[in-house]
Amino acid sequence: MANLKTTITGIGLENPLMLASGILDENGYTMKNILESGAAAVVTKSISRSERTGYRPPIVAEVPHGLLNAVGLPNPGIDNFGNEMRIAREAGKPVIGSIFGGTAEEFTYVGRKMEEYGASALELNLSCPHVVGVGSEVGSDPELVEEIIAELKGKVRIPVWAKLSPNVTDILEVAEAAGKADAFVVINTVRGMAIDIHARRPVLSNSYGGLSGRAVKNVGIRYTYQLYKETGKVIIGVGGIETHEDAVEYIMAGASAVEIGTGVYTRGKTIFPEICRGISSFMDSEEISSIKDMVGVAVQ
Amino acid sequence: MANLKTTITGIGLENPLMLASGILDENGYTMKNILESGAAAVVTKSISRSERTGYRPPIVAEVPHGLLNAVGLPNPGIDNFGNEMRIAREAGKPVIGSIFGGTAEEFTYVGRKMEEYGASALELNLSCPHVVGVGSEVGSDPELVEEIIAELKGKVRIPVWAKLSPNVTDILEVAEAAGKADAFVVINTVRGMAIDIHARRPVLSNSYGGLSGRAVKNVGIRYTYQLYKETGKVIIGVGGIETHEDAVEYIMAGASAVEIGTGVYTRGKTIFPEICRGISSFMDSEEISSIKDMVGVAVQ
Amino acid sequence: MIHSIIERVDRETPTTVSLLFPWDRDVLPGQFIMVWIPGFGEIPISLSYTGKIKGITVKRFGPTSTALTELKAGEKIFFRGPYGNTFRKTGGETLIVGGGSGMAGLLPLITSGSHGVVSARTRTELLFADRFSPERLTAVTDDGSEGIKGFAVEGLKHLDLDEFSMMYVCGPELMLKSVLDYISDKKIDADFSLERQMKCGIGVCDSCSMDGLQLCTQGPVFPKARLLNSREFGREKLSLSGKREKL
Amino acid sequence: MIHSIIERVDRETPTTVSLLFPWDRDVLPGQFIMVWIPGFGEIPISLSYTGKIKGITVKRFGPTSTALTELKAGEKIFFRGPYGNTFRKTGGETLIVGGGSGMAGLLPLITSGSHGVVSARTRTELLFADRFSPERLTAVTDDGSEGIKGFAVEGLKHLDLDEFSMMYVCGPELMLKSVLDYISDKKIDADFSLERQMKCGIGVCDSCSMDGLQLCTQGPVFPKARLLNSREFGREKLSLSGKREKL
Ligand SMILES: Cc1cc2nc3c(=O)[nH]c(=O)nc-3n(C[C@H](O)[C@H](O)[C@H](O)COP(=O)(O)OP(=O)(O)OC[C@H]3O[C@@H](n4cnc5c(N)ncnc54)[C@H](O)[C@@H]3O)c2cc1C
Ligand SMILES: Cc1cc2nc3c(=O)[nH]c(=O)nc-3n(C[C@H](O)[C@H](O)[C@H](O)COP(=O)(O)OP(=O)(O)OC[C@H]3O[C@@H](n4cnc5c(N)ncnc54)[C@H](O)[C@@H]3O)c2cc1C
Ligand SMILES: Cc1cc2nc3c(=O)[nH]c(=O)nc-3n(C[C@H](O)[C@H](O)[C@H](O)COP(=O)(O)O)c2cc1C
Ligand SMILES: Cc1cc2nc3c(=O)[nH]c(=O)nc-3n(C[C@H](O)[C@H](O)[C@H](O)COP(=O)(O)O)c2cc1C
Ligand code: FES
Ligand code: FES
Repeated sequence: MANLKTTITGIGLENPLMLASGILDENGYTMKNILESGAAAVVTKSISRSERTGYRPPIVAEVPHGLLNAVGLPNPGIDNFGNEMRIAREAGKPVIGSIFGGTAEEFTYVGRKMEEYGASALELNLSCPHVVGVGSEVGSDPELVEEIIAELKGKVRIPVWAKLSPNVTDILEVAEAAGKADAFVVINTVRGMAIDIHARRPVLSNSYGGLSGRAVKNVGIRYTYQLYKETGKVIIGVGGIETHEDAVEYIMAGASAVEIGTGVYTRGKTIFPEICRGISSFMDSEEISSIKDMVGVAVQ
Repeated sequence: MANLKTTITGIGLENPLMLASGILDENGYTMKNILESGAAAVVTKSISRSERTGYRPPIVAEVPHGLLNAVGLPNPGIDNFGNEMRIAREAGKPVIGSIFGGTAEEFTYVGRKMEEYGASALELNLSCPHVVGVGSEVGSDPELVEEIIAELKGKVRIPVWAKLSPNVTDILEVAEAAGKADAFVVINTVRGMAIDIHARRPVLSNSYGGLSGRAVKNVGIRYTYQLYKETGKVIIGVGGIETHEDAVEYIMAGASAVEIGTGVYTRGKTIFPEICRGISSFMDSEEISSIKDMVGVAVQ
Repeated sequence: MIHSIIERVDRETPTTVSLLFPWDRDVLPGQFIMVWIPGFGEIPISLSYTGKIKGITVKRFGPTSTALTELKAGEKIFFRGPYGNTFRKTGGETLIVGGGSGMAGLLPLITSGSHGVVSARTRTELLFADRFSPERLTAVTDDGSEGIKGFAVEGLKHLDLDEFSMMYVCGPELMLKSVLDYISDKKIDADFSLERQMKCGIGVCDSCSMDGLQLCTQGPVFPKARLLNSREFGREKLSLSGKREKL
Repeated sequence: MIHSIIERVDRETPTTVSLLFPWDRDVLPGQFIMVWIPGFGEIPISLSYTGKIKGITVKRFGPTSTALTELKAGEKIFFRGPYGNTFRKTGGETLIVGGGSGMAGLLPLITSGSHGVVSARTRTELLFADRFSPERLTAVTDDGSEGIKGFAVEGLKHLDLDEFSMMYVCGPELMLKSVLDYISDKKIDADFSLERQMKCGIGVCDSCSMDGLQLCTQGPVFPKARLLNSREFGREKLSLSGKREKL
C-alpha cells in the first residue's frame, strides 16, 4: 500500500485531500464530521471581520457538470467563529482558516484571530469584492494583494496561502504580487450565469455566480501547471476534483495537495476515503512510492 | 409554426444558428455542406495574411463535457482562401469571414480581401497571440483593439464583429475599446489543459489549449448577459450550445443570434435542423412569435 | 429548474393552501423540493402529495411562502428536487404527530389505520385533521379553541403509546424536542422530520446542519435513536450568517 | 486517452510491425484509432485486429509512425477511439485489394473465401499476402520483384471481376482512384477505405474532408457510388495549412 502522507508548507497531512472553502464548513460539527470522514484537513468558510448574512436563495443552481453559486460570503464575523474552530479542531487534524476582507487591516485582524483560534494556516480568499475599484476584486489589484500579504506575514506565524481567482487576464501578475505567500491555491470559481428560459430570468438571486465542479477542472489544471512552472511555488490545486484520476492529474500538474468542494455534493462525503483508495492503488500499479514523487512530473 | 427568421447587423438569417469559427470550415465544400444541413450562416476558420500549418497533433483532447483544443490557427493565408469562399458561397447563404493578425495593417489586408471574396461580415478573432507583449493576446490590449477596428471600419463596408476572449479580468474594458464594432461575439474558448496521468504529460502538443463545449456554456451566458446589459450592443452568443434550450438561454441573455462549434462534434451536423425544430416548438408553446421578441428578455 | 403548471389549488386553512401539479417522477414521503418564486426567493417545502399528481401544502409566512400561497391554477411553478430521505416503513398502527405546517410532510403517511395528533395555534389552523377518522384524531390547540389546550406533547399524554408500532413527527424543532424528551424513556420508536434553515438543499452550504449531518441530504428524517444523543437538536442552530444561537 | 499494455509485437515486413494489446471494446472492421506517442505526435491507424485482443499494423514513415514501430511488448500504448464507420457486409466471394499499409485495415475482412490483390513497392513489403491461400492471391509489385509488375489496378486486370460479389479496397488515394476508374463501368460494387490527413479524428478540424464529408466521422469507408461523382476524390486535397492542392 502506497503511503499517502505528505506535508504542505510544513503542515503534516495524512493524505493530500482537503475540504475546499465554502462547502460544509460553516458549522464546527460539520467540519469535524468531514475530518472524521477522511479529509486530511478542512478549510473553513471564508470569514470576514463583520457578520454577513449573504444573498437570499436561490444561492446555487445545478448546471450540467457543475454548480453555479452566489452565496454572498455569509459568515458570522471572526469574533463569533471561535466556537466553530474549537469544535472542528476536536478531530485532531489541521483546520485552515479562510479569510477575506477589503483592506490589509481587515485581513490582518481576521488572520490574527484565526491564528489564536488554532488555525494551522491562513488561506486568503482574494476573490471578494473590492470597494475602491467598483466591480473588481481584491485579487485583481496587485498592489493591494502585495500589501495584504506583506502585512499579514509580519503579524502571524502560521503559513499564509493565497487563493487566486481564475477570472484574470494574467495570473502571473497577481502571483508576483502575492509572491510572499507560502503557497498558492488555484482556483476559485469561474464567473458564470444560468438563465431559466421558462421563468425568463437568471436563476441565482444575485444573477451572476461562480462555476465550480467538473466543468472547471481543466481550467484549474492549467493554472496549477502554469503557476508551478512559472513560479516554482508550493501549489494547492482545487476545481472539479471528483475522482482519484482528477486528484493525480492536479498533483502531476504541480499541486502538492488538493482541495475538494463540489465533489462532496456529487459524490458525498465518502469522496475522501474513496479518492484515497484510488490514489493508493494507482501509485501501487505505477510503482510510485510517495505523493511528493508525483508532484509536477507532467510539467515540461 | 414560429418564424425563426432574424437579422444580425443587417444580414438576413433564415434562423439564428451559425457555424462557429474553427469547426469544419477550412474546406469550401464542408462549409457548403453545413449550410445545406441547415445552418443559417457559417463563420470561416480564422484566416491570417500568411499561411500557417498550425500545431502537430494532438490538437484536440476530449475532456468530460467539452473539448480542449490547440489547433494553432492553421490556415492557407488569405490569398489562398478565395477558392474556398467561392465554393462555400454556392450554398447561397451568408459566409462570415473570420480573420486575425497581430497588427491593424494585417487585419485590414485580410479583411479587405475577405470582403472581395464575398464575405457578408467580418468576425475579428482577437484571441490570437500578440507579438509585442509576450504571452498576451491582441484582445487584451485595448489600444490595439481600438486601432484595428477604427482602421477596418474605414476600409470595409461589410459589418465588423469583434469576437472577445473570456480570459480577461474585465471584458467591459475590451468592449469599450471595441466600441466601433457592429456586434460582439462571445465567447472564444476558455484557457485550459489536460494531463494524461499514465503518460505523465499534457495531452495537447501545445500543452495549453482552449476549452469549449458544455463546460463553458454558463461562462458564455454570463458574458452575453453582461455585454448586452452594459453595452446595449448586438451580441452573438457562442459556447456550449447543444440543445434548443441552450440556444434560447443565450437569446434571452441578450444574443441576437448564436454560433455552434463543439455541438457539431457531440451531436453531428443535424444539430442545426434539430435545434431549429426545438426553438420553434418552444416559441409555439410559450406563444412567442419572433426571435427578436426573445432577445434579452431575461436581462434585469 | 423543473417547472410544471398548477392544476388545482386547495385552501386548507386561512393561511395554508395546497398546490397540485403534474410531475412525472417517483418521490417518497418525507422528501422535499426547493420551490422558487422568481423575484421572491427559494424555500424548502415537503411533498404532501406523492402520487402521480404531486402537491405541496404551504403556510403563509414571509414573502416567498406568501407569494406561493397566492399562485393560481394554470400558473407555472418552479422547483428542483426531490431531495432528502424518507421515513422508515412499519407494520401495525402508527401515530402521526404534526404541528402547524408540519402536517404537510406527514400527509402521505396517513392511512385508515393511522391515529393523528394534530396541533396548531388555533382551531382554524388545524391542518389535515379531517384526514383522520374522528375517533382516531387528537386535536391540540395552543389557545384551546379545539381539542386539548396546549402543545402537541399534551396530546400524547392522553394516548397509550404502547398501542402504536411507530410514531411519525413533524413540526417546529422545539415541538419535536418536547416530543422526543417525552418519549425518550418510552418503548415507542419514532421518526422525526426536521425543519431548519435551508439555503441550498443539496448539501453544500451547511446552513441546515445538525451534529455534522445535513438535514437536506442526510435528513430531513431522523430516527429517535439518532436524536437522543444529539448535541445540537433542540438546542442550537446557526443563524443566516452562521452565528451559533440558542434555539 | 485510453492506454493499454502491448502484449505482442509481430514484424510483418522490414518496415511494418503489428502491435497487439488488450482493449475491452467492440470495434468494427474499417474503424481506426488515433494513436498518441507522447513527445512525437498522434496519427490515425486502422485496427487490423478486431477480436478480443486488438491490434494495429504500422508502417514506418515519419517520426510518429517510426516511434510506434519501435515500441516493445510490455510498453504502454496510448490511443483514443474507435472512430469511423465500417464496410458493408455481403455474401459470396469477396475481393480484397490493398496497397502498402492499406492491407492493415482490410485484414479483419479476410476469410478463407476471400481473394486478395496485394500490392507493394517491392516483394518484401507485400503485407499480409500470406493470409490468402496461394491460389487466391494476386501479388503486384511496383518493381516486379514478385507477381505482376505495376500498380494494384494491373492485378485487377488479370481477374474476372464478375466472380466477386464485392470488392474492398484500401491504399493510397491515387491507387483507389485508379481502381475506381477501372471499375466505374463494371458491374462489381466496392467499398473504398480512404486515408487523408487527419488532425482531430472526431469531425471538427476539417483536415480530412472530401466533398463536404469528414473521412473521420462519415468515413473512412465510402461505397463506389458515392465516389463516382466526387469533386475532390483523387483530385484535390487541403494541405496541413488548408491550402487546396492537386493530389
Ligand atoms: C425540509 C423542510 C420542509 C418544509 N416543508 C414545509 C411545508 O411543507 N409547508 C410549509 O408551509 N413550510 C415548510 N417548511 C418551512 C418553510 O420552508 C419555511 O416556512 C419557509 O422557508 C419560510 O418562507 P418565507 O416566506 O418566510 O421565506 P422568505 O422570508 O421569503 O425567505 C426566503 C429564503 O431566504 C432566506 N433569507 C431571507 N432573508 C435573507 C437575507 N437577508 N439574506 C439571506 N437569506 C435570506 C430565508 O431564510 C429563506 O431561506 C419546510 C422546511 C423544511 C426545511
Ligand atoms: C483512417 C486512416 C487509417 C490509417 N491506417 C493506417 C494503418 O493501419 N497503418 C499505417 O501504417 N498507416 C495508416 N494510416 C496512415 C498513417 O496515419 C500515416 O502514415 C501516418 O500519419 C504518418 O505518420 P508519420 O510518422 O509520418 O507522422 P509524423 O510525421 O510524425 O506527423 C504526425 C502528425 O503531425 C502532422 N504534422 C507533421 N508536421 C506538422 C506540422 N509542422 N504542423 C502540423 N502538423 C504536422 C502530420 O500530418 C501527422 O498528422 C492511416 C491513415 C488514415 C487516415
Ligand atoms: C457553494 C460554494 C461556496 C463557496 N464558497 C467559497 C468561499 O467562501 N471562499 C472561497 O475561497 N471559495 C469558495 N468557494 C470556491 C471553492 O472553495 C472552490 O475554489 C471551487 O468551488 C472549485 O472547487 P470545486 O470544483 O471542487 O468545487 C465556494 C464554492 C462553492 C461551490
Ligand atoms: C477545434 C476548435 C477550433 C477553433 N478555432 C477557432 C478559430 O480558428 N477562430 C475562432 O475565432 N474561434 C475558434 N474556436 C472557438 C469557437 O469558435 C468557439 O468560440 C468556442 O469553441 C466556443 O463554442 P462551442 O462551445 O460551441 O465550441 C475553435 C474551437 C474549436 C473547438
Ligand atoms: S441546505 Fe445547504 S447544506 Fe443543507
Ligand atoms: S480529422 Fe478532423 S475533421 Fe476529420
